[in-house]
Amino acid sequence: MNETEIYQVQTESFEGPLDLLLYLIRKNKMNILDVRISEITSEYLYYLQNCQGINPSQEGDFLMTASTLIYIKSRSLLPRAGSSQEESPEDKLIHTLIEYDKIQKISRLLREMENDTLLLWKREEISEHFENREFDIEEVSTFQLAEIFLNVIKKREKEEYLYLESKNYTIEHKIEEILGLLESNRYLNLFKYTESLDSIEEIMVSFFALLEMIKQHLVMALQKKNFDSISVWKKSPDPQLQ
Amino acid sequence: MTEDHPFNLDLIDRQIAFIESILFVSKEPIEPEKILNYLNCKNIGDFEKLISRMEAAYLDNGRGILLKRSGGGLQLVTKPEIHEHLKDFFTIKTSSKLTIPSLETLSIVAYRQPVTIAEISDLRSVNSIGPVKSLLQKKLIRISGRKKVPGLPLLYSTTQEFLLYFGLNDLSELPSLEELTEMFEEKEQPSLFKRNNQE
Amino acid sequence: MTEDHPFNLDLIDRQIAFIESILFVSKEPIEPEKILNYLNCKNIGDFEKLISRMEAAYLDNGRGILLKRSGGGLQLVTKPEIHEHLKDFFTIKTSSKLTIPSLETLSIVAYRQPVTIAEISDLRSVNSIGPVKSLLQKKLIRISGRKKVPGLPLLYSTTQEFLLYFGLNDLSELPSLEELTEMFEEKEQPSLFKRNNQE
Repeated sequence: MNETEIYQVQTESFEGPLDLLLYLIRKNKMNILDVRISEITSEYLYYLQNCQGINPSQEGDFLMTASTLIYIKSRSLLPRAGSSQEESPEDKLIHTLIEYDKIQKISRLLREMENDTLLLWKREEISEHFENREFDIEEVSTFQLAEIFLNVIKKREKEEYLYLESKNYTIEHKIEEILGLLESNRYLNLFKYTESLDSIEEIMVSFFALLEMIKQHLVMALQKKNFDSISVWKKSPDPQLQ
Repeated sequence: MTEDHPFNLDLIDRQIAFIESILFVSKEPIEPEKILNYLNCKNIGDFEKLISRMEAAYLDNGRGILLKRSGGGLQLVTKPEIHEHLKDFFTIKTSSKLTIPSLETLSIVAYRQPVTIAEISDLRSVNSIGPVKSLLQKKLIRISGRKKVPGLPLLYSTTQEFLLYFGLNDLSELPSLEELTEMFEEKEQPSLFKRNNQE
Repeated sequence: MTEDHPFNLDLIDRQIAFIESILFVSKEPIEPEKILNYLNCKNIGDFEKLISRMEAAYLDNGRGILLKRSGGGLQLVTKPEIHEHLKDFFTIKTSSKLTIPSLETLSIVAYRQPVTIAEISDLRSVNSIGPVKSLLQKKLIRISGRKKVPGLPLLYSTTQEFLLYFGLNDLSELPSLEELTEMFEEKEQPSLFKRNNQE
């Protein structure tokens, strides 16, 4: 792989292992039906080792496919044991790739259709007030109903937190403060919250506290769409489920 | 849209089309100044002419809406003479609104049935007689017995109607809480920090 | 509005005005049958003429909206050529689009429905709970039952909202897989559509 290739590749990001595999197949001008798995295995591993375009939250999925590739490669090096009637892992992977290739095509088609309809604006597209809105019965899905019930139960798990304000900001204190705020509010509007803070220092400490809380699964941060305000929701373990 | 040819009919048409479209998508009235500025229209008289032209066009019998000037600005509304027909046409739908309290109550009945009002109120931390009544009226829940505790309070369950509305064959098709919590659990992000440090 | 004089121009105008007003107030598309029934219009051909007449009227350069048939219903929307101006006027930077994982998941649901999360994850070789959840919240897919295999996993299907979002009348308007392969055979550019779009 020469340097320009590596440079190009670094700007790529792959949605999953199959996306990367298809990319490598096309890059090497192979036909999906006639892929030499052993040839792309080392390239695949190269990308994985260098974290190129690998979404960290999907590392596991990439590794899974890596092990399949290595298994296929090792099988091709060893003499076949017995006469297996079932589909070989190689055929299975190729079949999956063919199917995924179709999925990508459909996705592209849907994207084109999406682009077309996004040009057409419906009424009241501007300014939506979700808070006091009423739902037509037909609008409510079972998923929403379940989601609402889950929220009711979570609200019930309220613990009374007391917190003291202090000018000496520490992450621990901030976590307690934010958790406290989340007790009295269903969620925290992050933009509004940071506006209420005194100093850059406090904002930064709050931000680290938030990252820590997300890491510890205490809260989750949601954003309806790009550039929208971020809302922070409390996550609490539900004893009913254990 | 910023060219400046007041007598160019095509431009006027396009400006009118533009004004119609912004009024159409916006829920609130829009201030004329905002439109004026956007169109880069320096002459208020020209703008007035544009608006009068629009108003005249909406007078056509084949139009169901009209341009209204209210305190806050310009707005599209339906013509008053159609109101009765609109009410008739939409009557069926207006009765079936569910508020958030109703939805919360319904979700509790669905997952905890049979359940008493006291239990619902307790879970919601709010007196829930109101939503229970409204759900009874909409036939989404029903009285299904009495609980054998002091006072023998009424028990509520969901109805056949409820299943129909939500397109369920039976209650077991509701997503379980386990399935739902699984979906709301954030995925592990162990390498988030590591990667940032590498750079 | 229930008189029966198909050649009465004034009546036709009033019917068109009525249709415009109900489409104007309704957030969702309205089924033609509902309007037909309300107008007591027995002849579908007459109704079709009415709609074509409306469609033609919206073509006028001075109109900012048009009549669209989608999800099996009628709906008013703004004209596509005004899109950029609307964005500028309301200072909206980008229209939010579905992410690639969501699109992939949606593609699978659309073509394989009803389908389980496990099947989706398997086809993508990536855990797909996240995109499924986000599509459920956007109402582009719905829970449509349980699969009769061990564990009784939930099944997912596309919704009416899905049709609306992509401007389809019904699922049969989606090309078959064979047609799709042909469509993309000439313009094979795998990395054109994707990239720089991460969850």
